Amino acid sequence: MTDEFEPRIVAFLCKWCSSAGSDLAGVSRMEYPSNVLPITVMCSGSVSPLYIFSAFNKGADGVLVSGCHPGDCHYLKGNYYARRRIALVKKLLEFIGLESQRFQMSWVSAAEGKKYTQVIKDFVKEIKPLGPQTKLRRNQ
Amino acid sequence: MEKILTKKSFSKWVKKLESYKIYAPVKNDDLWNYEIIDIPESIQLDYPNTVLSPKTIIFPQREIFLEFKASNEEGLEVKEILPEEKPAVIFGVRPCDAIALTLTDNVFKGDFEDPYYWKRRNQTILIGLTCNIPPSFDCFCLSVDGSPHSKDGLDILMTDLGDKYYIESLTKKGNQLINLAKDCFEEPKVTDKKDLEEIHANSEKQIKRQIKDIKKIPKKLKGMFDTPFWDKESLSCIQCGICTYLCPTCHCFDINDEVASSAPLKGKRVRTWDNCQFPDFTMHSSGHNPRPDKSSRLRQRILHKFQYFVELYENFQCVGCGRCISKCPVGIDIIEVLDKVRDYGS
Amino acid sequence: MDHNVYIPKLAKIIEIKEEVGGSRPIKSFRTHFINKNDFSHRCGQSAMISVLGKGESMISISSSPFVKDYLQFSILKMGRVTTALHEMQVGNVIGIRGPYGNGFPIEEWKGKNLVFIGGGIGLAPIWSVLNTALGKREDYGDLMLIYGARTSKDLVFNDELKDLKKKITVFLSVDVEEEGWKEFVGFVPQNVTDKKPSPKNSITVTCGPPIMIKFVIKALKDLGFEDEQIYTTVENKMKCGIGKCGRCNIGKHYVCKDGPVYSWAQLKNLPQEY
Amino acid sequence: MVNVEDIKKEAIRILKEGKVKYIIGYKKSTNGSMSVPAFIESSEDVENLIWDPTCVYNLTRFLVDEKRRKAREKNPDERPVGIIVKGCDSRAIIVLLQEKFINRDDVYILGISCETTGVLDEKKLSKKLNGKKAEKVEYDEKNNFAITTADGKIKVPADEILAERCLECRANFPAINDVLFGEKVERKSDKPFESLEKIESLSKEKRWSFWKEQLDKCIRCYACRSVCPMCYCDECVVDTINFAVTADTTAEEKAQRIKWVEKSPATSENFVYHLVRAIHLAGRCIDCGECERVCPMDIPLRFLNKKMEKEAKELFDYDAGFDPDQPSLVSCFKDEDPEDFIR
Repeated sequence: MTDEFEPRIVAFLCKWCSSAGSDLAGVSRMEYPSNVLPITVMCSGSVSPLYIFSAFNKGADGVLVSGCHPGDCHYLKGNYYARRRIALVKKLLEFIGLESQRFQMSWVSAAEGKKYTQVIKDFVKEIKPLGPQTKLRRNQ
Repeated sequence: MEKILTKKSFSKWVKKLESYKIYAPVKNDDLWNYEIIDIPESIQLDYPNTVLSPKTIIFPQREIFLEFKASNEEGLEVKEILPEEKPAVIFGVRPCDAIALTLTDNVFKGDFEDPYYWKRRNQTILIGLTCNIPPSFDCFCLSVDGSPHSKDGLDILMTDLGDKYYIESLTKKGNQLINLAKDCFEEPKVTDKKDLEEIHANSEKQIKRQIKDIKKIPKKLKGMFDTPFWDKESLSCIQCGICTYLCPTCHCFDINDEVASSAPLKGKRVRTWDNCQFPDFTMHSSGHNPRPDKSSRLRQRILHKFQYFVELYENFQCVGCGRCISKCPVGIDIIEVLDKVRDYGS
Repeated sequence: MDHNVYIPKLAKIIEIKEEVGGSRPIKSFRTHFINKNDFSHRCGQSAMISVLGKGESMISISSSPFVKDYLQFSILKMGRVTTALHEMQVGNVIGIRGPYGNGFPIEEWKGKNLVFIGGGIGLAPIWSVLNTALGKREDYGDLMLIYGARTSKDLVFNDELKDLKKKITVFLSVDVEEEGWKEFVGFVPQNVTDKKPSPKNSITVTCGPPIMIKFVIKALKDLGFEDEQIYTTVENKMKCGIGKCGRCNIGKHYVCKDGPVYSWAQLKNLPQEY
Repeated sequence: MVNVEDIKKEAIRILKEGKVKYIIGYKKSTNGSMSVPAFIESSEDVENLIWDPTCVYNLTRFLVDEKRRKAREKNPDERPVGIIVKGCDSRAIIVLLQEKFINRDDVYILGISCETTGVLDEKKLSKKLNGKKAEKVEYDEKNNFAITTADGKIKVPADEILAERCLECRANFPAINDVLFGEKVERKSDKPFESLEKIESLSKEKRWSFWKEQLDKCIRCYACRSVCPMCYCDECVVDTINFAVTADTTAEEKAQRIKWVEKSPATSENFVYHLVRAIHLAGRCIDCGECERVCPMDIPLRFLNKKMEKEAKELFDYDAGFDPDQPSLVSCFKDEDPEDFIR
């Protein structure tokens, strides 16, 4: 048996949509990789860029921010703010040479258990070939 | 011991020192700093001031003190981590930076000897280079008991005589280095000695900046603690750490635990540089801060160097390298500040 | 070099006592070194307590040097390290290095009356010197303790104070009136003025919050105490505890090494940076 | 050309009339040709004021100090502070106004137009002079600088030693001012983000090794943060203890504070620090270039901020420091903001 690299993905999931979506995937017994460390947040708009940098700093191989679809935000506008902020973080991380696949954003509603599993499957598939994320990881 | 080393033989000598870690000033882009040298031929000794002094080798910005981890037996295990045992030679040490180490020695010796500092200090040999011309416009070593050809704290002083170096070995450690490559060296001629003296005398004339009547400063400062002088002088200070981090004599530090895992507990206790210009340096956990503003923090820097240190060790804690002046983002000029101190109230 | 000054010696917590509850809780910890060593302190000295993973904090040793079975620290919950200590249980392991600081010059006080004045957690360093004096009772004259806190619940060593009252004069106070309180109501400096300790052949030792110390000194001066008769302790932020890291200095004095005990005669000539 | 005597005249007037409490301007340093910040309290001191290509500092940073000092004073002098600003610096004032960090009547703005040149880069100057010491640098006719050394005076085309930011200038005179010196001549660069291209065009791995090499040099002196007028947070992610500690702050609050960044100057920690700074300055940085100028380790920090400035412009058509009434970049959005990167 070979030890295949299993990436660790930190997922910031909004409580109202994406987290519920991941729950739905769970209770519906949909199969998806177990690489995700989910962190439920109140809103994708509440994800500070610091959380993202810190996740990479503490060894995440990938970071996902997932929120409600535009127009569906429980707080009306949070996901629009997130969209702007995440776009900037993404550009910045690419600029310093981090693989762009390692940081992603998705819209997943509470009903989209299936989409959630697909997002995770794709994420894992895309970053597996990249190997562990060592660039921003703290050297212990 | 006094010798002559032709510039051609220099790298031959360095090659013989293969059992040592060799440091020398290296240029990256426009920046000179001490780095470990792998290729002896690459050493260049016509450098201006390095940004950081050799302090960074003896007193690195990060030093691991110990490792800790949870253990079954006693609940906790603590392991001392001392610096690696590896003799080192630093080439191209400016005489002022060598004096600086003799000053920090005062702090790290005494009742509580610092094992990390001394481990590095004792296994490092310092080879100085006379500043035939000052490496910076802001040099003022002559004002603070230094000189461009000072031997204090050095094991060997090299002086560039054009196509050769005049080598003055000052300690046993220095002699050993020379004895490792005896055939690289020649005996100095009378003319070499004459050239050396001439260059040394001339090097002093090249130092343009000075602090007049510096001996009066410590006493004067004593009476200035509560004056508004510091408010005015600190107006342009932005509270960064450049002056202290670049200073070859500044040695303040912080100790922190870096936790790799909280359960089971595992981590390191590390020392990092810290400095008196940062607001959180003296802040109590209650929020009270004995040095609450930039005026009191600038005052601490000046008083520490030119009053407290003198009271404790009879030396200024300043070697006149000029780094804090050249690199200050807002042009705070310690020479000017001390000139004003001297003339304050008169 | 026999021992690395920065490496703490491991010690087990053998007893924890809750002295004060509420929002500014104080606990006393008795600790026992895991390995035998030559740690021995003078009264008024402190030690660097490590909670590995959180950091270190300088804490004064409240047990007297005569006690050999354990070291006691009474600790106010204040920041990262002290909060972690408050969460610890008997049997947990901490690190201790030291002892540090000058301690009280109690040898020089032989034959004198000693007046101890404390506020809040300030009783901890006093406790060590007070018990040292009690341990050599015959060496000293009259002993008196004037101690106060915000409320009766904030008084530390409550049980021990009851015993102490049988041996020496103890005056307690609380800042504001409360039901059932029969002793002095008001701030500690006011109690000092009220109880009028005599300056004759006396030494006073004052520990507490800086503002209290300031007014106690004023009260003592009014009662006729000379600067040389007034001793106090100073606190500053510390990291190394051995006069190197550079943050606790008052002028050329490093409080960790040269302090924390100063006579007012010394302290009044130093810059006010504490 | 700007005549420094005009500035002095105005400075004397506003000080004599008591219009301002003091003026933040430039004076000559004691150790060379460069200027240093000057805090002018009386009309006698006005004599020291200078204006030349060495006036590189963005003095608006001192408005942060002024605000803090005022907050500590019991009866603060409510008069405005006079401040000399260039075009770029004036954009900093606009951001500070936009964020309501200062009020318009806190400052009396003495605006200076850089006209067709700008200010110099000290490192370029030193290279140009082969390490020789400049005694004086002045504006000269025809976009030249006149440099005096011990050997005499030489003329150098300004572009050869202009600060990088001036070559990419987007505001060569202060749009906001109470009095303006010099001509409102446009010298806007049509390629304000050109310098970025040399990094953007590198491969991902080359970009990484570039930034790793650069940020590994960082000694965490925080000069970049200290010099920045936008870095006015009371509490910064890299500081070790809570700053907003009051009598009510509980021990738990202090103990539970997350240590996001270790003090050790390791690659990982340096990156978090600089990334946080870059993202926090997105839509706020006005490219005064001070962070890069002051860095003792020559880290090209300006590129990080410049990249964010460029993305704000290209993705959201957002420009910092031109309109005090616009919302900040990350507290607003448009329905049509790009989302092609979202799954």
